[in-house]
Amino acid sequence: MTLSARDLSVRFGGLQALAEVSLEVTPGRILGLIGPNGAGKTTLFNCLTGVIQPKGTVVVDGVEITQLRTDERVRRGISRTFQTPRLDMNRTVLDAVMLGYTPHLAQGRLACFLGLPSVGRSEEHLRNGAIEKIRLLGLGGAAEDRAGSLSLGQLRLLEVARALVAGPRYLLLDEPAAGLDESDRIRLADAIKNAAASGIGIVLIEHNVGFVSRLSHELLALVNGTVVARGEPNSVVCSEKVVEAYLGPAYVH
Amino acid sequence: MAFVEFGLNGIFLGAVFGLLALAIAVVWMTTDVVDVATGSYAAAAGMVAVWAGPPWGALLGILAATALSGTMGVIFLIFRRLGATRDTILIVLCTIAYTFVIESALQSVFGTDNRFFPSVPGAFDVAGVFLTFQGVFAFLLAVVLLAGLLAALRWSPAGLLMRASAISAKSASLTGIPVRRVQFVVFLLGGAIAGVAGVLASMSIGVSYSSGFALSIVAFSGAVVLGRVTVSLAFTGGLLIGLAIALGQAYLPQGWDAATAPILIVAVLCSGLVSRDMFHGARP
Amino acid sequence: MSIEAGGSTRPSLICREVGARYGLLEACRNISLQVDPGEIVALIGPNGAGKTSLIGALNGTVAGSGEVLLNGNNLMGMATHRRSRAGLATVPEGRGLFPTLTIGENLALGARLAPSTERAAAIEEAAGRFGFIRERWNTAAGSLSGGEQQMVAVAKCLAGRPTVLLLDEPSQGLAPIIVGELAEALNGLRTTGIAILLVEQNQTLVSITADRFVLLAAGQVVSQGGRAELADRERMAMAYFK
Amino acid sequence: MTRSVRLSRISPVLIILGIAITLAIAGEVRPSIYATSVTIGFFSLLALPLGLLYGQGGAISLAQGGFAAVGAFTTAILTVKFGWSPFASLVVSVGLPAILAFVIARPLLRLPELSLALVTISLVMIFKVVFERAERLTGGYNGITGIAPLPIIGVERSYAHWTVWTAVLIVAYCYASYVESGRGRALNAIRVDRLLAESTGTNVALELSSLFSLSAGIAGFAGWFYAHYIGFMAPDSLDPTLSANILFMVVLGGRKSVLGPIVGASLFTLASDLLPGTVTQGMIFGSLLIVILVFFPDGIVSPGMMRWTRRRATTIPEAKNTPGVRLERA
Amino acid sequence: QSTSKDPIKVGILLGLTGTSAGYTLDERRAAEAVTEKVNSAGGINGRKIELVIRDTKTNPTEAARVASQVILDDKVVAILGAGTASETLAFADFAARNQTPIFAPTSSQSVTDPSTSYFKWIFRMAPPLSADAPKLMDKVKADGRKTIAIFVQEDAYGQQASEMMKDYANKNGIKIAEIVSAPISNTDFTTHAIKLRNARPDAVLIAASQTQTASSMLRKLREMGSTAPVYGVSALVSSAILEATGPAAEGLIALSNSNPFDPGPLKPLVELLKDHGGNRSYGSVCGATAMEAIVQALRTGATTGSEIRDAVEKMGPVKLYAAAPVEYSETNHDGWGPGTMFFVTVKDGKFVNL
Ligand SMILES: Nc1ncnc2c1ncn2[C@@H]1O[C@H](COP(=O)(O)OP(=O)(O)OP(=O)(O)O)[C@@H](O)[C@H]1O
Ligand SMILES: Nc1ncnc2c1ncn2[C@@H]1O[C@H](COP(=O)(O)OP(=O)(O)OP(=O)(O)O)[C@@H](O)[C@H]1O
Ligand SMILES: [Mg+2]
Ligand SMILES: [Mg+2]
Repeated sequence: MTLSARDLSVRFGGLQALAEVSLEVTPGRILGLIGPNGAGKTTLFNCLTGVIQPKGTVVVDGVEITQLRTDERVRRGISRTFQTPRLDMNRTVLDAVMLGYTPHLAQGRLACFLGLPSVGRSEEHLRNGAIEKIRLLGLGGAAEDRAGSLSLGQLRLLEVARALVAGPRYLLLDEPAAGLDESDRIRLADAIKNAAASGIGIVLIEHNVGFVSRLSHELLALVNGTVVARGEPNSVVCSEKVVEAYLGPAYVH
Repeated sequence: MAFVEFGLNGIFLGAVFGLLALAIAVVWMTTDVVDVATGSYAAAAGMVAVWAGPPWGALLGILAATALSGTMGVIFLIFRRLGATRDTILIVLCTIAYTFVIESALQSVFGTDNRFFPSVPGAFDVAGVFLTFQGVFAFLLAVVLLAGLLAALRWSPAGLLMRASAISAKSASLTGIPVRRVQFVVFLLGGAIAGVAGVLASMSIGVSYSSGFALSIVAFSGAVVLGRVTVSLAFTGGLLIGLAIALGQAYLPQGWDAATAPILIVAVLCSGLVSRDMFHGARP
Repeated sequence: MSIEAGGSTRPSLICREVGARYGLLEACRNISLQVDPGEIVALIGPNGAGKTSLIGALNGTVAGSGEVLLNGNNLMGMATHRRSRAGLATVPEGRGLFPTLTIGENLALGARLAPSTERAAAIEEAAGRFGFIRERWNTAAGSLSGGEQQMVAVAKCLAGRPTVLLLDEPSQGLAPIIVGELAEALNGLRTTGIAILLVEQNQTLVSITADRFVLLAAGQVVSQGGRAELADRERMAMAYFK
Repeated sequence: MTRSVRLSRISPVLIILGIAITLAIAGEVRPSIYATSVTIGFFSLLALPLGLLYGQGGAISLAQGGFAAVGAFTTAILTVKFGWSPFASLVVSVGLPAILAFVIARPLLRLPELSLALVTISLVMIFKVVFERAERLTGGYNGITGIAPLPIIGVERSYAHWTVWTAVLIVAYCYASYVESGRGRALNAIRVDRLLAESTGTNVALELSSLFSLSAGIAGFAGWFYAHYIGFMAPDSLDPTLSANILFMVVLGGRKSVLGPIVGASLFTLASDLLPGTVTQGMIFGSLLIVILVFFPDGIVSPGMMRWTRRRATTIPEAKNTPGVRLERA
Repeated sequence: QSTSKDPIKVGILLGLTGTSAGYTLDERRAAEAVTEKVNSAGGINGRKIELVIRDTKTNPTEAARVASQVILDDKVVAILGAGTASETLAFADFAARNQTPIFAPTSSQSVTDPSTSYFKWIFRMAPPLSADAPKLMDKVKADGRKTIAIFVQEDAYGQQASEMMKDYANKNGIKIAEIVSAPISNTDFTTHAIKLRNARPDAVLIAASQTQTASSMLRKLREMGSTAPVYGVSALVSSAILEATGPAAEGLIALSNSNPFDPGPLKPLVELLKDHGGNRSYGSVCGATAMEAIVQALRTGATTGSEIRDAVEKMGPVKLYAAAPVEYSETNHDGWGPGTMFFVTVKDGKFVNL
């Protein structure tokens, strides 16, 4: 039971965005992903979710999914958030979160067209679940607001709620804490920990090193598309290459 | 020899399409809007030119086209100012509705006949290929205009401002670009170029109140057919469409030539050769 | 409070009772603050406090009220592009780059706000601040990583030689090392006499750059103070808990 | 909650039923109103599925009239030249456009909206040339005359009225139900951002092609009805202009609401009766369209109709959410 | 129940906008002139004629809709229109079922196909191609043209005309050197002109009903250096074509139902249109004749649609406004014989009767 990627390589023109990167996440564990800007972290997520086709293989729970489309991978339990929130700004927060249910929708196409009562019941059920997740992330008061009226920080929380709602087995979070204030960050950390505790494998991209090393069981540092360090958060953070390329001398003090 | 003759004459006509494609392209690059009324500006220019007669009629026609496109520019600015949505399709539909208005106005004023402005007289014969001075004149004038425009865009930051305005009006105004003014001026420019094309069209193929829409469709095809929207590609695309249509007329079985342009469009756009973000203010 | 910089007195940014509204919703109100040349003022506060909205009211992208004085002129009511030309540069939340233009073109656009004789030099200087920019001069800005874009956005604004720079969460998504560089760059700008209003959640960055802070909560100024108070994390943390 | 959902689904249906009954009463008083109502119903049948495809899914299509023409010619050929019964030909009239649409959908629907519009209108132009050239089947420019009226419905206008409006009702009900469901939500996400839709588990290509195919099928049905109702079908009966007008109807009426396309269809049909003059009509009509588009960009019937003034007062619109073209950028 | 003083309503369904607007405006004006004349002379048996005019937008769907308006609501006793075959056929069946005769100024052969169910209810009010094309070919043959080239406008009219020309040519040993065609929407005719020129025919035949198409074609033909004499079908003769074509029209020989410069046999029409500003054109002749046919039928005492139809069928040869008497019968709904057309040619920018 793992999500594992082996030897992923990606080129954009002359730029080697990823070079033979491998990683492995098991349910219940949090893998932190750090690295300077442009190291290829988001690109790695794009490979795992099938947005771009890398060289190498991606295996989930023993099944190779390298050739699968994005939506098929989502159905196999891989959900993600985006570095820049993507959503319909004109719908309500609740709607935006409920979109996360799509892969496991128990509503047949025909039933939807016919408006069968079962569809209504299922929606009701999903709505309650979504509201719960929204509360969990501290957006409870805004559930019926237009998503466009949220501040950027709140939108990130919304994205996390949407990803959680899909009931993923593996959750890829792309800088969810960027721009969050202290209190929201704590709330987010709780949500992530709870998710891991419930058996979800999490990959977390984050530039707030304190935040990510406190949360993660393991850290992986990418520089220029290659893995320069992995292992215990503390040891990775202290490793020479990471300090040099990522944290900077100022951080050490 | 016939082949060369068909081809050259197609290219001469393509120069007119090219100018129209150019007009569509500059507006498109700046505002993210395909101005479907461009052909109607041309038709209006031609009709007015014929009505006023040579030589000043030509100038009057171009002015009329500019005035019409300026009005569209104002409509565009009002739309953006009210700005509930950035959906460009709505403005494109506005330009189609504007086509109805212009067509109807032209029909009311000038009637339904096809009109011709006196063309450059004469023709010459090179090794059995028969070319009119009018065709050569249209081609040369179009090329000169293109070169002028390219030079203007190259040696002034205008081109960059135009593209920036289309990509994001908000970012552009934060960068100090007077977005609205740039966009309005570009509408005027598009109208003037369309006006020249219209006068040229009235000299060779004639214009009528209903020519506008067909011209726009052909010009739009010219603007997209090469896969990216830039000034010179749009013009070249126009030439190619002119050529393709002429060859279609010459060699396709009877009645099929009406399908030349549509088939070309479907083939090119569906082949995946076209850069995908060309339709999003994204001109790499 | 004005200080001499480069031999001439440069104007500061003065806001009097500024408010920002979205239709009927008032995102912030009654905000008065001043940023002097060469000074960096941090605007901090919890998510949704109205920081971005205030920036919007200042640069004209959000409906605003009150007075914004720059160089003695009231900018409020002017069109956005005029405010930029008057010397008010903004790195907005979404970075404000033109994603499909190249880095070079983005900088060139930014530099149009500088006097024409200084443009080339301004571009050179701005590009020099971040190492990678020259290497990837002809790359579309949209294909850069988030952090890289952030740096280009700052460079683009600097190329215009602004008097006042508004930065909305510039450190968001930046690697710590870059945040360090950014802080250095900001501190370096002090000598040029630019007045900087910095919206930030990253307390490290705030603490090593800002001269003063203004704390915003629920659309109003709840506290302000100097460097010393800023260090008082306890109190700040309390304030952040809404 | 459920009650309000069901209400928002039922209310358009009730309104449409109300329109149909009103038109029928008016038709009993003034018989030609039936002809107008059938025309409106026919246009609505073409516009409604486009409303779903474009208004909700963001995929523009200017091919509705073309698919209707395919449906109409199919039944005309099968019944007149091969003696099929209209009900047997109905299967082909619906199936052929639907299959055709499904086959061509994939390369098409990848395109962004403006080029999609251009390609679909080009398709309709090609269809037209094919109809003109396939003389032995379609009668070329002369078309096919003597298409028999439908059994049962016959030539009775009120029957035609009820047939077409029943179809409109069913389509509208299905549309409304679909939008309310979780799948409708996913469809909306496609319009906003394809990458978002894919990343939340929607098979965008399949979803759009099935809807494209469905709208073509419904258009085919409408064409089938048209051919038997008019009794004559020629290449310029349902020409490319119609396809473009259908899009206008959707947008003017309100592309985001179920009632929008029907209101748009009515507006278009009635305009020629209500507007004065002939040659100058285009000026008035065109200006009217522009005014509506500029001041009611969401159309006459929009979900937030009541709140339009408030929303307008907000801010300079954000740089648009570039639909899933760039990855994770901008 | 209508009293004897109620006006008699006649529907005018023409594409006043759209592609057919070029000649429908004249048709409408002529019909109005006839009506005015009748009404000012006291009407028909004391009843005035009222025209119910609707724009079909040159669109069959719209034509069908407005047809049911005038038939069901206005209860017109006859319909004048529509301008194109497909519009006419779109309401033919409906009109027949409601026993409303149609007077269609349409040349295409398909309108009066005897095998259709509504044949009895449609009268052609324009020179039929079956009379037009052979007569033109007779002239071509008489002028000693051995090799011809044909230009076809892609529509029902052009196609049928060219078929008949080909037929005639084959039967009479005339060689066809080239056939080129262009869709109605076509604007540039350079390619066509080159092909026609290169075929080096003794004569070029133009089978087109749209003045726009014909004038552009003629101009290009001359521009591209062809000097072959040009023959045209009857829909072409109008002052508009001379204006648009300019000197390139010199020498054009066309069959015509009218001549804007020389009334010839059309004196009554000239008289009629004097105060109406309408020019004597193809459309005016068709419109005036159609309206006059309806009037003549009404004068026989007919009041219902079927009575009007019977009256027209039994009228025998009548001189209406066409150049020669027209005659309809139970089996002949084309009415217009070859005599309704005469040859004209262009000389010094004017049409001259031959
Ligand atoms: N679609 C693309 N086209 C071209 N280059 C790309 C594309 N996507 C990413 N890149 C490049 O690949 C490199 C890695 O990008 P990526 O977004 O993965 O970085 P990142 O580690 O997520 O950085 P950040 O922390 O700043 O978000 C960058 O240099 C970026 O410019
Ligand atoms: N376009 C908008 N329409 C309506 N309300 C808005 C809009 N943008 C922001 N708001 C509201 O205004 C308030 C302030 O938002 P703002 O974006 O200024 O917060 P912020 O302090 O920048 O937060 P963050 O740190 O998360 O970026 C929020 O409550 C938000 O809901
Ligand atoms: Mg990233
Ligand atoms: Mg903010």
